[in-house]
Amino acid sequence: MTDVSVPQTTRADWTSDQEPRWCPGCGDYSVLSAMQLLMPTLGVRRENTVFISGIGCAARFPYYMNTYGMHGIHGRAPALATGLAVSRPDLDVWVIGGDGDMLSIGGNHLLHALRRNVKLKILLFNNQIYGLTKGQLSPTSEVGKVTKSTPMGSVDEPFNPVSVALGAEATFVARTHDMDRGHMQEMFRRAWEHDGAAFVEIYQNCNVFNDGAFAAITKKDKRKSMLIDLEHGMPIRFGDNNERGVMMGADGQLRIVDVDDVGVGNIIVHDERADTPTLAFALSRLAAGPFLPTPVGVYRAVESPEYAEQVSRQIAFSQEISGPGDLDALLRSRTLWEVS
Amino acid sequence: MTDVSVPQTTRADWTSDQEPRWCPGCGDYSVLSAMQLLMPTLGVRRENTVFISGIGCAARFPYYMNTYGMHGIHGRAPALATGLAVSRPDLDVWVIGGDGDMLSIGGNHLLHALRRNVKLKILLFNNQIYGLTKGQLSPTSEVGKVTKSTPMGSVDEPFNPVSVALGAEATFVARTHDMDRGHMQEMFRRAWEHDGAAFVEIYQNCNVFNDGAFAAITKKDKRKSMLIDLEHGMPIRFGDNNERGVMMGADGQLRIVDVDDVGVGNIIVHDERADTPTLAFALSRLAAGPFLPTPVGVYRAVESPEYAEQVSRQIAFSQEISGPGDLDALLRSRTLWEVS
Amino acid sequence: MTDTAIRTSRPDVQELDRLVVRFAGDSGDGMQLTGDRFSNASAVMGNDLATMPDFPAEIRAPAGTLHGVSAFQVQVSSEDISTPGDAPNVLVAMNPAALRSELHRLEVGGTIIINSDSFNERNLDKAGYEANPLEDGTLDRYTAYRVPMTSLTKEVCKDLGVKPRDAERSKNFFALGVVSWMFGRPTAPTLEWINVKFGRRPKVVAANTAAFNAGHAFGETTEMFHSTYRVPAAKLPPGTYTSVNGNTALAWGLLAASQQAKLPLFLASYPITPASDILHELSGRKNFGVRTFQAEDEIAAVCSAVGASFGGHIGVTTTSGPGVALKSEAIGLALSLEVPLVVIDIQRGGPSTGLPTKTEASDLNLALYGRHGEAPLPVVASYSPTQCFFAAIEAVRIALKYRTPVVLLSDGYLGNGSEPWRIPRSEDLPDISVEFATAESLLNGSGDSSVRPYRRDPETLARPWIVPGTPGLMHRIGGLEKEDGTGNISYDPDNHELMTRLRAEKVERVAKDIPPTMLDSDGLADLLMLTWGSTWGAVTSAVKRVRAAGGKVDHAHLTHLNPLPIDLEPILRSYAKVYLPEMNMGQLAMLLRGRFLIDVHSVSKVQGVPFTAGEIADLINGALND
Amino acid sequence: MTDTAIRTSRPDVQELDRLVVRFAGDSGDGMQLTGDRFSNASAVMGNDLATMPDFPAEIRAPAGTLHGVSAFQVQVSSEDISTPGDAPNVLVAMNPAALRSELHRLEVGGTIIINSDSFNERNLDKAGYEANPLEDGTLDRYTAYRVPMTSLTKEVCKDLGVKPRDAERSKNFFALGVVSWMFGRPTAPTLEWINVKFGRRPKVVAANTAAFNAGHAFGETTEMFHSTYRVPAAKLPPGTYTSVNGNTALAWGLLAASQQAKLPLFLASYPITPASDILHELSGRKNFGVRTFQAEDEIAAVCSAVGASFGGHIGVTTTSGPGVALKSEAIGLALSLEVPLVVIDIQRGGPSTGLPTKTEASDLNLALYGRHGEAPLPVVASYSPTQCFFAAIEAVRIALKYRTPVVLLSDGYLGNGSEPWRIPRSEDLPDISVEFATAESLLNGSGDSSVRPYRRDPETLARPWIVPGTPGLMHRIGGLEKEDGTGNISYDPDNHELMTRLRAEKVERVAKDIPPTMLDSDGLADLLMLTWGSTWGAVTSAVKRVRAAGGKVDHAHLTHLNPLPIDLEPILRSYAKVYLPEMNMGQLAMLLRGRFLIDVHSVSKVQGVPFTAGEIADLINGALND
Ligand SMILES: Cc1ncc(C[n+]2csc(CCOP(=O)(O)OP(=O)(O)O)c2C)c(N)n1
Ligand SMILES: Cc1ncc(C[n+]2csc(CCOP(=O)(O)OP(=O)(O)O)c2C)c(N)n1
Ligand code: SF4
Ligand code: SF4
Ligand SMILES: [Mg+2]
Ligand SMILES: [Mg+2]
Repeated sequence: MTDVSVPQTTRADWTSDQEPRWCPGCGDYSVLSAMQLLMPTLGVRRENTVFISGIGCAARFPYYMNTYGMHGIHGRAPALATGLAVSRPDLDVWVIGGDGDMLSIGGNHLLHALRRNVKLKILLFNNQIYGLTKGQLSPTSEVGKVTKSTPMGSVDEPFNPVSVALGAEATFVARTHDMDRGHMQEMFRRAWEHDGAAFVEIYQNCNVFNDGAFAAITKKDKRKSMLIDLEHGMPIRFGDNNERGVMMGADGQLRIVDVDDVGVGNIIVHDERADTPTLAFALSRLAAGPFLPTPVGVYRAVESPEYAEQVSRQIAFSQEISGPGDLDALLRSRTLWEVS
Repeated sequence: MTDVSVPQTTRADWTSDQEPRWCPGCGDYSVLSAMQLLMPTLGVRRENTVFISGIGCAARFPYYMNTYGMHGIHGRAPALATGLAVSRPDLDVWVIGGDGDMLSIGGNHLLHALRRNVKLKILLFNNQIYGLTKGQLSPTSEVGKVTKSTPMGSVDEPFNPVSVALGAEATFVARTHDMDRGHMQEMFRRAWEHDGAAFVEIYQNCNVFNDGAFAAITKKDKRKSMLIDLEHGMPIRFGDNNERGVMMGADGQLRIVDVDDVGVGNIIVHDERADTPTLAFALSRLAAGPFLPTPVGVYRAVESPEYAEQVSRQIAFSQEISGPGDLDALLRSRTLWEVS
Repeated sequence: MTDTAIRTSRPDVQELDRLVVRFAGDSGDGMQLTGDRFSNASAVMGNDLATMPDFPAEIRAPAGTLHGVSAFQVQVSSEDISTPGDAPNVLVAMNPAALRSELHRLEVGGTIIINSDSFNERNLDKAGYEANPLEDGTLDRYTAYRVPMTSLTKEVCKDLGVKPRDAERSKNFFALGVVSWMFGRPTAPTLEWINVKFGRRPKVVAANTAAFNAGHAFGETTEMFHSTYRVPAAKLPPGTYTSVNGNTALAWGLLAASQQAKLPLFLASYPITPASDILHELSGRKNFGVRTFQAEDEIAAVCSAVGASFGGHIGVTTTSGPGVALKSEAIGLALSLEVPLVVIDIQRGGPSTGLPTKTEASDLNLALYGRHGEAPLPVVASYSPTQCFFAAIEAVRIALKYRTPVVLLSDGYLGNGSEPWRIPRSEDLPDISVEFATAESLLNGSGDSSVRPYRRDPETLARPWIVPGTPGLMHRIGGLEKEDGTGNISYDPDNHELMTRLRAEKVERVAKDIPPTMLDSDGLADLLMLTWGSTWGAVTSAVKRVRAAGGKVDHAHLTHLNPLPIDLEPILRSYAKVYLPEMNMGQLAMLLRGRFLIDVHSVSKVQGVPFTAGEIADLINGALND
Repeated sequence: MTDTAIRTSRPDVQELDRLVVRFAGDSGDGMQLTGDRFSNASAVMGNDLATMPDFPAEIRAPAGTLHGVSAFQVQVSSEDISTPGDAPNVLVAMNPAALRSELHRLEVGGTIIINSDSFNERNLDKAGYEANPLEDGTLDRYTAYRVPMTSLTKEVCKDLGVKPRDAERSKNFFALGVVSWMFGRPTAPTLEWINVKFGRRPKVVAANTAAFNAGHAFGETTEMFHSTYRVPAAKLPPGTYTSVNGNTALAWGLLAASQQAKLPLFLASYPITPASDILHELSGRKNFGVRTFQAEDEIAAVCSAVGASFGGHIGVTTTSGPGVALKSEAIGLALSLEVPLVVIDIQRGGPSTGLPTKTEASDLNLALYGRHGEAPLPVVASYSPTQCFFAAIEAVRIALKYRTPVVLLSDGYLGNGSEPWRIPRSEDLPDISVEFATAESLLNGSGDSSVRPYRRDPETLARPWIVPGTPGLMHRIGGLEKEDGTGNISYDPDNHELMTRLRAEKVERVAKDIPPTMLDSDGLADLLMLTWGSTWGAVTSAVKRVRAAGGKVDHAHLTHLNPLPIDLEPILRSYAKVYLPEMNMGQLAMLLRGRFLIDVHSVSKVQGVPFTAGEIADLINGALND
């Protein structure tokens, strides 16, 4: 995919002239830098790159990238982007949205984009809150959460975005967080490389309305013990000294174990390319929220026919059999008669 | 839940005066009979029972039940029903819809009703086609399907409704089919007993636009070898002589095996009450479509706080602490001053 | 009931100017197909014609029931006509339910051709007849022919090795044979069509052919019929003709627009009656480069069309009323982004799910006003089945040129109705191509190097269409208010007022670029009949009728509802009375009254069926005698 | 620039009729709170007042930037007033950006109170000032006071053990202290409020108290100020007063409606600016039995409200324009089901995402016409913050009594603006309760035992409200067209026409049941100013002003937009000129023109800000001199 004729660029080339309007300290800034710094390394052209978003704090992202961009309407970014990606398979289309944007009002479009495997790089900025509308419950907010709209605490069970994506036949699913630029960039790069719908959940801190939501696992000193780095083909281990691991029980449930107790051989080996998303799903269930050891990295990355490509192929095939469309012939393709 | 004071009823009591308007031979008729015959056995009152549907062939169901009913708009039945169930927890609310109704346009409402665990009995009539609009692709239609809107074959990967529901935190998930009245009734009864959102996928034959979609597994002579009956606490076995079984590999993937090859002890025991839906999800992935051995029965049934009940509880609690709402006091609850 | 005694001489041949036949039977009886074939044979004979299918909402209602009746009406004429006719002259009734539900439409003294085999107790019961209408005097005011179609068809198929149950399915071809003979329709086109259509199933070809021939022969030989009829060829303009319904014509119009704009078409739709057929038709035309996308819902459909337009395709979405309602928010986005978009509404009976298979013209208000904020957009309406072709091109033309969403209104009656069409040549179609902006075209002359995605064309006020992939023109746009020129987010009060007025003015400027009001005037009338949409047909017929009887009445028709043609106001002011019949409660009337303060008189019909020419003629006569 | 030389004598005390103060600072500077406190203290003094918050769309824009400026305007008066005033007399500017973005609003000769500490190079830069406006003559036409608020606040907090960074946050209380002294506002309410509000954080209480007192003392002692001012108490009707904004009043109105209907409230909403606060307010009032449901989107919100109404609750949904657009289809369902539903639209600038934090009145068309098919429903609009309370009760009343969706229009200006409110007593509120049908009430007298869910009340045409759980009345309803009476699905043409007309007539009958047009007439004017919604305020003020100067002008105001009050037409006809200012492009004007063929003159302002009384007064004077 990397095109050698692409001129070298720097972060500045990817930075638009609009000043970001997020709150000082917002995690969105880190994601933006990660992206602006990643772009020059991908060897892509700015004019062939498009960011499409819905509405929300996160959804302002496109304004700050010096690429093509559309700030759409709330929840509809995956649908807007699907139209663009299917009609213009030559473009790199990134989709940006918050947890409200893409899991509440826009949940259905996300699901359908995933199942169709449209070539979109979908970044879900999950801050477990509605930022732009100033602090209501989101579909990823934890039970009991006190927000403006739930002063007595939420009674809604939250979604686990990775589980949702896997339940919807996603071919690429990853999770990262805004405290680790390198990891984010690695996930974005993998998403970009994927030929199909790539879904990346980003744990993103909203320091105004939900500060520290992920601190229990993303703080520097917690990462080793609380983040389970998934690496393809490697036993799933974590802990300050890699002393803990994940094992599949014969009852079909994953367990976190001490490696020494069970032996390395019994630690499950991560297979992001497994045909069925069973293991990936099981991993997504390890932690019900960002306060227990939580897998990050690529859960699933399988090859599957890409949507836009197949649409194009049907067109090509149809032109091959029937010849390119001939309007005059079409208008004459039914019973005809002459009046003279 | 069964109320002994409820007068005895018969199927006729549950049958409305409207003549069903489905095509002769449609699977919807079997579901209707199953329901009308089941109702008298539940010991519930007709006036406390409500069927709410969207639009589609299946969605005409409420007209034929002599209960309260609402034929809503396309895709919105779960949302309409949520409003009713949350405001009227005294009612039994059933939700009816087709695969287009509840997984295409209405997918998001279904997901959110499931995650919230609203006490709804949701029946998805999956015929893998759009019936009412005369034969377009549905989100459960298989890849390659030729329909009115996909004359060259579909390029959309279908949803697996059970996977979708499990990915959305559903607390009760089951699958049944229109060829087995007893099984349907058992699933409906279990759904009715569940205190929360109960999701039942019904494989339903549309003999006009998608005839025989499930024949490979639901025909009488195929059932033993192609349907995997899930029973809680029992090893998952099937086959004409129960000779096959399901085993969990250490790689986190389920496999179908010959029981004799691995020994009964290695066959996985079904646990519908498992805390995490990992095994249930794995089971949902066994067959990618209704042509390989496919589990039917209850995939998952766990207890979890029901939504409407919690909403009511917050109201009661708030009245307990603050006293019942006093409008005059409320109007005077801010800075006051007198003008005389 | 006229006794259908066996006659002993050749029947007379009566010549008719026009003939209205209504085929009615069970949903499974193939009436749509029968009607369609009859129409086709008539077209081939050179008649003008107009058709109106009328089928139930159910897929297949239980056989024999009233709500399962499916009907098809066609008017064939030796003159230029514009409606499928008012009261039918002939009714073909395949079963008791069909007779019961359709008889009231038949003109007094009209002809009924009945499949007498179906009048058994069970079917009479299902249709709710207490007594057999063939025997109790029900048909006294008509000429009724009882033909045992089922048994005769089975009989003739016996030797072909066709099973009786299968043979029975061919009885509609028997009926078609009878009617074809009776009205002197040529048999060749039908026989040929049977061959092509069922070619892969030889038994079916054989059965249908045999049934059709037997029906024809039955008419010829049984001497049951008193008279046969001829409708001479119409004097239509010379050319090559075909027959299409409105939805097909519309789909083809979109393909034509794509060709004439030199841009690929992207059609994103969610199925809905009566619009789905456009999606079906275009899905089968992939060799035209059209991408069809069955979206997960209407919102996704319109949004993906917007995405495609952003990418430089012609983004189109087809739907009916409930879908337009759902698309409101996203249409507003397209309007704010100022990208082309065509939203096609095949209107049906509302509100809510309403009458999905019936026609209505009650979405005009929704098209004009159904968005939050000040959100004006052009609205175009087609008025006849074949004119849907041109209306589609026109809607695309405006959308592309002005970078705006356009709503194109058709309706169920136009969508399903068909008429002969003198096929246009694509070289005669307008060039509607537009330019994408390039770095040179956009930046040159602007004196500054920053991309100004809202720098407007001074004439049309359209902004440049800058498609991703264009080097040097990267920019970001969105639904927040934008500064004119730069497109940057702006909360400035004066800019908002400016942009609001610019968006409105841009739409108004379309008025300079559309044809004048279609006016049919003889210069002497005080009464103007004004129409939009499919009501054109009934009013055209009625005006002819009234004029033929010496009445003075003019007819003006609007193909563009927003903006209105510039000449409309003077036209309206030049009449003492303006009557405006609409299949709604007076939506356009309200608009015109508000705009021009002219006392436009609204005439409403909200019954799921179009106005008939007779109703309109009565209305005109009433107004003239007022 | 007037030199702010130190004066040597006590300042004069000038008496003012009215005073308009505008507080402006960074988003983080607490200007909304400061303004609110100033207003409250004024209210307690007996002034009439009206406020208008004006904050940016960003949550927290980078400090010091122009787009991060947050402002709050309040008019306090010794008379009954209806707007937050036109040009402010006093501007409090906490930083250069605030000065730059707000100065143009100030009346010439007005007073500016500046936090001089913030005028450093960095901030000047961020605000885009090339030179320091405090020094370059920018302020020459005003009376400017430079107060080093930040440093003085830090200073006074030092001894309290408050860290300088935290202390800095209290500088708005310093500003409030200065202004309170300058305008003779009482200090007790503010000090008390600080105690209650921050009670759990003693350091914050201490810092804010110290800052406030220091500011007050600064005014008193530094002798910097030439004059202080007094606005005497207004002659308001006697009673107990409080101050609320429109959204709070609306939420309380819903609670009142629930109490007066003796039915529980079900509020289902999806957050959106500027409507979210209603959801927030009601979420905290669960002891009133209200169920609040934050739905997954607007469609789910309205649908769940419909479901709740079906179940016998008062189903309400609150939103703004984009949400109403999304709810269109489901509102049509409620209309077809004929169940109560209240849809509340706090309008904001459109189209599309538009200007989310700015006000507009451009959703009237959407409310009236934004559904497919013929789908009329009642529309009610509130006109002042506190009147939102009564408008909510009225909307619920109509919805319950006529079993219909009702749209209640408010706007961002009303929603966020506040004014004093003489608190009504709940015993004075109307009883709006209705009956559910029971087997006895519905079946008795009907002579047949079948449930007829569409048997209408002959007076209101409302159908019975039969809630699930009622024995003997099981029935099914839906969005397909229904037979009148039975409610069974019906495709009958005449029934469809009948139902269409019945639904329209039912809405029309509401006209008999609403108050007459609000008319303020002295019987001599030729010019009528007509208003709806929040424009009422500016026109009321302007009419007073013009009359005070001897001009003859009347004012009519509409609280009900559909149906219109019966007396409206004769009123309109009795004036030579009718002017209708709207915060849109003339939506109501178009309706009235179409309905009555009266040349209602539309006056538009689409700038995201309300009309000022001055603009309207100019308009009136222009019209009078025309
Ligand atoms: C149709 C519509 N409904 C509601 C809104 C209001 N709204 C804007 S953003 C948003 C949610 C923001 O939350 P999220 O998507 O999580 O993004 P964040 O701000 O947290 O990044 C809402 C409800 C809108 N703009 N449009
Ligand atoms: C808003 C809206 N869009 C589209 C339709 C048209 N429509 C009615 S039912 C249906 C889908 C039917 O398929 P499914 O839900 O699978 O039900 P089935 O008929 O197969 O039982 C569609 C697209 C509609 N009624 N409303
Ligand atoms: S509100 Fe939260 S998510 Fe939004 S910009 Fe501020 S910190 Fe970021
Ligand atoms: S179309 Fe299919 S699903 Fe619908 S009624 Fe007929 S057989 Fe059943
Ligand atoms: Mg968020
Ligand atoms: Mg289906």
